[in-house]
Amino acid sequence: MSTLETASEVVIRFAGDSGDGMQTVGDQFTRTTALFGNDLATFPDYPAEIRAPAGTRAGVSGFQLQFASHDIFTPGDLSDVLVAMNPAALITNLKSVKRGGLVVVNTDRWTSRDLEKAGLASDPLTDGTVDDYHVVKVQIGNLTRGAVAPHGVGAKDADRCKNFFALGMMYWLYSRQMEPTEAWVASRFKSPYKEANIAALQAGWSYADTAELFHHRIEVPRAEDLPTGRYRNIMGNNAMAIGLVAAANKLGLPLFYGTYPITPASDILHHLAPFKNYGVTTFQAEDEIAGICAAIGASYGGAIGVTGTSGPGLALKGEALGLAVMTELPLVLIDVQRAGPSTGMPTKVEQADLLQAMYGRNGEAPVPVLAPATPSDCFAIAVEAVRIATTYMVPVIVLSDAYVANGAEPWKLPDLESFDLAPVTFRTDPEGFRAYARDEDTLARPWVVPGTPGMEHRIGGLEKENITGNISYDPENHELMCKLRREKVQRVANSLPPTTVYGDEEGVVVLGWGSTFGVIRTAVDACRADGRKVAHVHVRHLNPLPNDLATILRRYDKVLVPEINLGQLVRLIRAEYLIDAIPYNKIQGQPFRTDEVMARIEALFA
Amino acid sequence: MSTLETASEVVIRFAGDSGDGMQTVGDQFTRTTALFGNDLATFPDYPAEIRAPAGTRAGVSGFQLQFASHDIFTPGDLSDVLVAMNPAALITNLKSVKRGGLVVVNTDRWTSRDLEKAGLASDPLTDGTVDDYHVVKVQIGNLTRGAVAPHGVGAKDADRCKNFFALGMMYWLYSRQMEPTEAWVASRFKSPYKEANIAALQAGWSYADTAELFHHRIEVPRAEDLPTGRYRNIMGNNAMAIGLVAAANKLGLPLFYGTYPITPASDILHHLAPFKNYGVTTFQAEDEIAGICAAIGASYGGAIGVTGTSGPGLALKGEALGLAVMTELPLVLIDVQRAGPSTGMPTKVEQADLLQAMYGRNGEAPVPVLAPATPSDCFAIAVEAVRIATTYMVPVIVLSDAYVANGAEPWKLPDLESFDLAPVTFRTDPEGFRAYARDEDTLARPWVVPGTPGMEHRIGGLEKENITGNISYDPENHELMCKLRREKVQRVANSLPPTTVYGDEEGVVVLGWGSTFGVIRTAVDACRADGRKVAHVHVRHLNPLPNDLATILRRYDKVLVPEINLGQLVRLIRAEYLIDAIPYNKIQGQPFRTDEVMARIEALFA
Amino acid sequence: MTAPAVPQYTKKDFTSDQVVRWCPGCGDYSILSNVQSVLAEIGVARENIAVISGIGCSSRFPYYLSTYGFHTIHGRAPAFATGLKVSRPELSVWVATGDGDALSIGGNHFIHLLRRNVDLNILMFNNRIYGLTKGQYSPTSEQGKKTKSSPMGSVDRPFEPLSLALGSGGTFVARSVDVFADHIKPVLHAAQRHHGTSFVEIYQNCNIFNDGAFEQFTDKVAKKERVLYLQHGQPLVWGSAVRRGLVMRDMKLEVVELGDTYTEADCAVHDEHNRSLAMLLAAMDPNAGFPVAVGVFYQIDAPTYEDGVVAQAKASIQKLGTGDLARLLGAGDTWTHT
Amino acid sequence: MTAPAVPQYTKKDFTSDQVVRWCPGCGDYSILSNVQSVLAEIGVARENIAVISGIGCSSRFPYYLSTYGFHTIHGRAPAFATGLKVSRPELSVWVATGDGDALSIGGNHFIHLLRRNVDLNILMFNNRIYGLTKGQYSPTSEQGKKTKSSPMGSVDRPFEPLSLALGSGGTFVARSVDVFADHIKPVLHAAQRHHGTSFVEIYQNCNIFNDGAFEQFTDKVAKKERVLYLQHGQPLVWGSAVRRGLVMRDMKLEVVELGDTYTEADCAVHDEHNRSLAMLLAAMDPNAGFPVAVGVFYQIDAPTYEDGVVAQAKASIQKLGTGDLARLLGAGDTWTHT
Ligand SMILES: Cc1ncc(C[n+]2csc(CCOP(=O)(O)OP(=O)(O)O)c2C)c(N)n1
Ligand SMILES: Cc1ncc(C[n+]2csc(CCOP(=O)(O)OP(=O)(O)O)c2C)c(N)n1
Ligand code: SF4
Ligand code: SF4
Ligand SMILES: [Mg+2]
Ligand SMILES: [Mg+2]
Repeated sequence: MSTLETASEVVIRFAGDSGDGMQTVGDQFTRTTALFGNDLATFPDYPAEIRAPAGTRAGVSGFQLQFASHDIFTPGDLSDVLVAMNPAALITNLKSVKRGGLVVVNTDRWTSRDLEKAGLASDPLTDGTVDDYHVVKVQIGNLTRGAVAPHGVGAKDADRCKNFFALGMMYWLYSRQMEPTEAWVASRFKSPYKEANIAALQAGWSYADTAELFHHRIEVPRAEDLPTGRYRNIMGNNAMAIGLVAAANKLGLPLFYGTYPITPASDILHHLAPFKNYGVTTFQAEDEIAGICAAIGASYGGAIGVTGTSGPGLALKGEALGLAVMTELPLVLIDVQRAGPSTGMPTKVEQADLLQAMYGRNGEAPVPVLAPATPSDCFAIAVEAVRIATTYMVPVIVLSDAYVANGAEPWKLPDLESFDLAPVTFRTDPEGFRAYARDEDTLARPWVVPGTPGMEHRIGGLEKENITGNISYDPENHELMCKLRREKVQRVANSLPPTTVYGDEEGVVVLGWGSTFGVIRTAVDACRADGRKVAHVHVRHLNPLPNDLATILRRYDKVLVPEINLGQLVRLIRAEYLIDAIPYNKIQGQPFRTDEVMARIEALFA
Repeated sequence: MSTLETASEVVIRFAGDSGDGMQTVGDQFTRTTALFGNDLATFPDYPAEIRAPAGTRAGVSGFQLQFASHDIFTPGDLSDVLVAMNPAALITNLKSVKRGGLVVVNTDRWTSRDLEKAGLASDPLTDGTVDDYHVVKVQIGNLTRGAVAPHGVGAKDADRCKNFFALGMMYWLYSRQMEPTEAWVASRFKSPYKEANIAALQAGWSYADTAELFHHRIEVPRAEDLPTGRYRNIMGNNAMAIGLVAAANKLGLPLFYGTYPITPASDILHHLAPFKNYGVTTFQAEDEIAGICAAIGASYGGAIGVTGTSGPGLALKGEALGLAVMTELPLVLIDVQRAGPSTGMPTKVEQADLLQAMYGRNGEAPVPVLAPATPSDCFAIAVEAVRIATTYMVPVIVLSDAYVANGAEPWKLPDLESFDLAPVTFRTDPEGFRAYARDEDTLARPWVVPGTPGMEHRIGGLEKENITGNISYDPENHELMCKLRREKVQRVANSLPPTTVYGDEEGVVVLGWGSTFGVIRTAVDACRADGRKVAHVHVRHLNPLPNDLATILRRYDKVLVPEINLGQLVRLIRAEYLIDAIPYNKIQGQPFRTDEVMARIEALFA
Repeated sequence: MTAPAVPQYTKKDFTSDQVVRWCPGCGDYSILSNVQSVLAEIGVARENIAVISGIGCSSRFPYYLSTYGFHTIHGRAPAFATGLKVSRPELSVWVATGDGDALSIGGNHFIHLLRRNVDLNILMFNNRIYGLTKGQYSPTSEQGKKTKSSPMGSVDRPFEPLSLALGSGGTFVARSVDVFADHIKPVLHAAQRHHGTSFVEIYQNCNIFNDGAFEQFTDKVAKKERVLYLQHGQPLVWGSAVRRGLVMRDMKLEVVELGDTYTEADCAVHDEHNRSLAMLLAAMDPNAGFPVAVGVFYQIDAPTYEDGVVAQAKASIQKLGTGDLARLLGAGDTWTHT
Repeated sequence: MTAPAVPQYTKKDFTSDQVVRWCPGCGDYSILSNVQSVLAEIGVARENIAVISGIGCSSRFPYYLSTYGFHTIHGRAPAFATGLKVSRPELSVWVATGDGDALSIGGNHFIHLLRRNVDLNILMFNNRIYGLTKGQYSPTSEQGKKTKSSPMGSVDRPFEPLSLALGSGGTFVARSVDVFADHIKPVLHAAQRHHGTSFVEIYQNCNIFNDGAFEQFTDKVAKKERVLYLQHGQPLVWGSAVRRGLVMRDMKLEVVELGDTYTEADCAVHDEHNRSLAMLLAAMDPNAGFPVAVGVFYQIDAPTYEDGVVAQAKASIQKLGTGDLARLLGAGDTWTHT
């Protein structure tokens, strides 16, 4: 009999054809694990094609998950176990398995034709490729067919259940409960597929149990160090959607989301579309330009206009964004970054739109720029974006990315009171009304919506005279307005909390932004554990940068800026503060690995 | 009788209603003066409206010209003489006249209604406004009507000739010849308007002569220090058009110009459209996006694709530009910058698209960026842009601006041999052909055009495998390609001549780009004449910056970067070199004045 | 809820304080004057009217009206207007645009607006030229048009704007002319009454860059002899000195002279609800002897986009109750960590 | 100049070495196979064919053909193709696009291409869904379509792509269906022969996100009973078990059963040159008993854009001589400084 062991964290990876349902079982494992009370982080990694040719390397879809009995920040670098549904999945994922790790392969898909489709000249199971791993061969397909046969499901449909068989094995191995998944299957599938999938799941479990496939069973106790409270598991795009709705509801404003589908931003639309009873209107526009223009039109009408897209779409929205800057209307623009340039690698992660967000418009057209650190942080960032947009009457750009958008983690439900927003008031008093009069603190102009009697006025993209809002070609006024628009954005910094410095007060500071938060934090922890003096500063506000940032960075000998691009924040830091910040770049459509960041930090001490 | 004096330079300014023909007489004065052999520079300054309401300040159209018996670089700060056709023209232009300068006013347009339209409560001719000037009152309208009456031209049409009357007076004052203008009028107008305009011109001259309006007549001898050769007077947009045609012709390539009209870039289209016999195709597209896409399509087919626009249009072209980066096709994109953001002040000058040109696309998508220094430099810059685009197989952005585009200066016709370009060869040999194989020096991939047998291949916006050009999601390949695309642009720097340093070897260096060349050079000369150690470095290549720039800048105590924006090149310099370059910004839709730049330089010595 | 009484307006109430900046003699003036009159008559409170425009001479329109106004960017007015109308269905939304703004750069938003049938009114001032950028040919310029950008004549075939609108699924398609003072107002009223997207093409003379473009049927005589005033249910006849009519043959229109051979009874009858007829009327070539038709070409009832959106929101609230924040946050599986 | 002989191709000569990456069962496969056959037959050398696409499942098309191919950006293929064709008129240029690519983001370039009548062929794979982005409704999805982005059903009215093409001034407008193996090839040949922009809508089944969208007339029986195969000069009749026809009444089409009351002779006759008829055929609602028409709806001769451009270039050279650099630089007034 296999022994029961305890681990403090485990990384597991499913890989198979796009049609093999790997994302589904990944999600199920995530759910079950979250409900159990582990901390976790996920990383789905799938191809751009809907269904790339079966069996090929291009068609492989993967899902990685780290879960732990303590606080974790990333889905892990290398996995403890890989489930590979075919040779292509094995060969493309093996390098992300720990040496000595467990590899479960579905040998039903191991014909010479399968090897050929995967572009393999020899069988990796016999040619030495897997020598360093602990390989467990299972005829997953065959066994599944047997398990579901009693439910009267044909061979083709039976084959569709094999992901649940694999999941069952993993549930056994990691001592997970099957009930949440059984309930989910029951609610999602009709008979006989419902029964068949459940049977497959249970068969996988039993097979692992009785065939004594694994030397030991592993238990990862629930994470006790998490703050108490109610949790749910959440993906970034979903958190973003909920954050927008929550912020709009708090302000009592309707939410208008104008967008055009694009990977990996479309899910925000999919999440928002059902929230009609929350005062949410989603508008699937004819293109990205119409999406932002409609959102500005809605903001003009008194809704909070939001538009979402990915890199190429942001490029298209530049002109209209400039109009929002000029007309000083609130707007939130979410860019879920993906690997570019051009169409690039649409499902892969990158942080290369920062400078586009800063400068991708004609003329001097500054806007606040924010970025979420983790999937659940998307909620808070969405609320913050709405706050800034409505308080300062400015368009705000949020830079999410494919990694944060599709990743998941447990999220402690925020206290409903914890994100109170200053209420928005439309100006309705015609007495002394001037369209471009300014609030002393924020420099915001009044928000006056059509329908308000006695305040009819005209706005537009031509330069405006300060205070009156009349068209003006006056030279001094133009300079004044350019500076006011910049100053307005700059003043956002006054409303930010002091920057958190994590770690040491001296030595090396690692400065990050966006989705690299987790890996940098993990690497910094590891380096500190090795006795290095290292700190981590993470900025969620890229424009304006926090007021205290320069002072903080100057305390350290070296400033390292890891980014998934060729060096963008580092340019801003250097230009702004003349600090010799050191770029550290990886631009491979993949997140950093902890060991990579650690090595780079260590090198600074050499 | 008035005396004849000699001046080494004169600044003259015409101002009137948009419909008063001020640009026409400005052009004529320019032409005559150029033909005479003065050096000169012009600055047309007109409203965005086609015909703003007659008599209002918004409707005033101005034209300033400096001409000299020596080399000059700007149209001058303050004018020696102003011709003001109505009260609005007087009041809006008076501040640009030298104290004590001559102001010729058309008193026919001086009714209380005229004053009211100009928003004047009292008459500036009597209320002290013009006390510091030498005012000459002429009933230009009346006199013109009298002069043209014999030609049977009605009152309304007669009024249209009054600009030529004004011109005639100025010709007399500055001892210009009337023949070139008479010939021009004869070739442009039909009878009786031909005769009427000529009569008005001559009447203006005679009136000035006989009425002894002016104390002295002024002569500005021809500029003897200009290099010998054949000259013509040229505006920036025209020089740009000719440069493109010349470069394409030299390379033996057809030129395809895909564009959508926009101020102040439309004239490039207007200049290119007639050049059909030079192998030029102009395509007036449905929008800016179609303009660039069609140009890329033409480049793909083996033409040199060019697209032109102004700021808002550049914002729209970002996505397609990224495709040109990814597919490594040659393209020239001309942005004639105007004041932004958004619609801004469409006819006014600004340099605020530099960072947009650098970063206004998704992903890491670097492109070479160039900027002409003067109207005639547009020719050389166009040739240089075509050279870089075809040599390195990259899209190139040229940043012109409203000032350089509409300004004029004498241009020494270049020696046809002086701008020889390395010939372009389309690859036609299928043997060993790989779509993304690279030239060792330039990293350029081969240019293979449809129609070439045996080399059929596919390109597109998804990430490409280096060498083969196949679609690739390989992580290392993506990083390699991002770096190769950057390196390719970087290598352009190796082909540049050493940077010219003008002036002193120590002290303050003033670093400029684009159309501020003239005013900076003039200011630097003036400061040096005052005994200051000052140098002027002008960069025509903004990306990549010249290899020797950092070394040069580091030689100086202070680096001052004047720009017509809120500080853009200065950010690049600071980020790139960590030099504490000092921004000096004016963003008023107007060029710098020499005294402003001088004062700023002087302040650095305080 | 009873709507507050709307004041009795006069045209002056819709005149803004901005100086009008069109060239003297521009056709836009007369359009402006007519629109001001119409707005005073439609019974909508001034503050509930919003006029959205793009860029062009025509797009300066909002500045001269005392309503809410938004002068946006080139070609995109339909998209801004859609966002506004969908989130504020109670407003009366108007789009002022030009042939370049609507049909060149804005073509996509234009056809999608018509397809969606958002309840707003598009007034497209067609001067067959780009006015603001000083006279390039536009997508409605006749082939062979010589301009700065087409010195040998334009090569492009022009759009028939009404055909394009019909092909896009437009539910109200009409035409009038800047100088047809008596005609333009009823057409605008009809557009305003129509529930759905109303597209009105207004021929407009640009006396600076395309003077006389419509003169062949707008001058005093031609107006009487060459213009067909469409009236639903009425025969397609026109002319005063010579009376002519359109007869239908093989699904094509033919011009006949009325008299002995043909009478009004032989002529086709205008049917606002027949799209094919509307297409034929829109395609008539004045250079081939056809008249220029003005009036309402086509009009059908169809659900509007914003009504659909509002209905779904209501249904959703009915089914799920008004959104509750606690429920929003706590949706899906949750667990409690103690 | 005699053109070099074009090799005798087979379909295989047009198959590229790239692995096809559509879902198993996708309708795109059959379209690909038909296009490969047609390209082998048109008598154009392989190197002289260029296929331009936008983004979408459908837009992966060029990768699978052994011709020149350019997979551009979303919606813009018509613009790239125009630039290519105008500068290289001797090439055979094809655009492969989807309903989203062509009609949503690309709508403006689409209508302008049709208006200009550039001589190229647009193949639009209409699966009434966004395939590549995983199943949102498209501008051709039926109203009420439930998708991820329209959980309560889409509110938008769909385009009729053929009506839009006709309204835009299209000179060749046709339709076929992915699985109509015998039909699709002749339509593609006709498109290729047409001198001008040929627009072919091809109904295509997306078996992942919109399976069975066309099943009501593509299955074995329905194909015989519900499909009207258009033939110029032939009566508009269809059906095998029951024979039906279209009669014209008041400029509207009506479905009749053939037999005693009506015979073929009563039915309207297809006329490829009649745009009104084409509009009526394009607007037929299959849910109201009408058949689905396939074949060439409309086709007329009109000058192409690139012919106009080439003619002007020739005329210019004839008039001014081939451009000379020295003349270019020294144009206008010059003077010599010695
Ligand atoms: C993005 C962008 N492209 C181009 C322009 C320049 N532009 C302004 S108006 C216009 C055309 C106007 O034509 P039309 O809509 O017919 O208006 P009109 O002036 O004739 O009334 C153009 C090309 C612009 N303002 N913005
Ligand atoms: C600028 C831009 N916006 C959005 C997208 C995302 N996108 C890719 S394909 C597509 C729609 C595809 O639909 P369709 O043209 O019908 O092609 P299909 O996949 O159905 O064949 C979208 C929205 C993109 N690639 N680029
Ligand atoms: S340019 Fe033409 S359209 Fe514009 S204001 Fe003048 S006359 Fe009117
Ligand atoms: S998603 Fe649909 S259209 Fe795309 S390849 Fe799959 S079946 Fe074909
Ligand atoms: Mg116009
Ligand atoms: Mg589709």
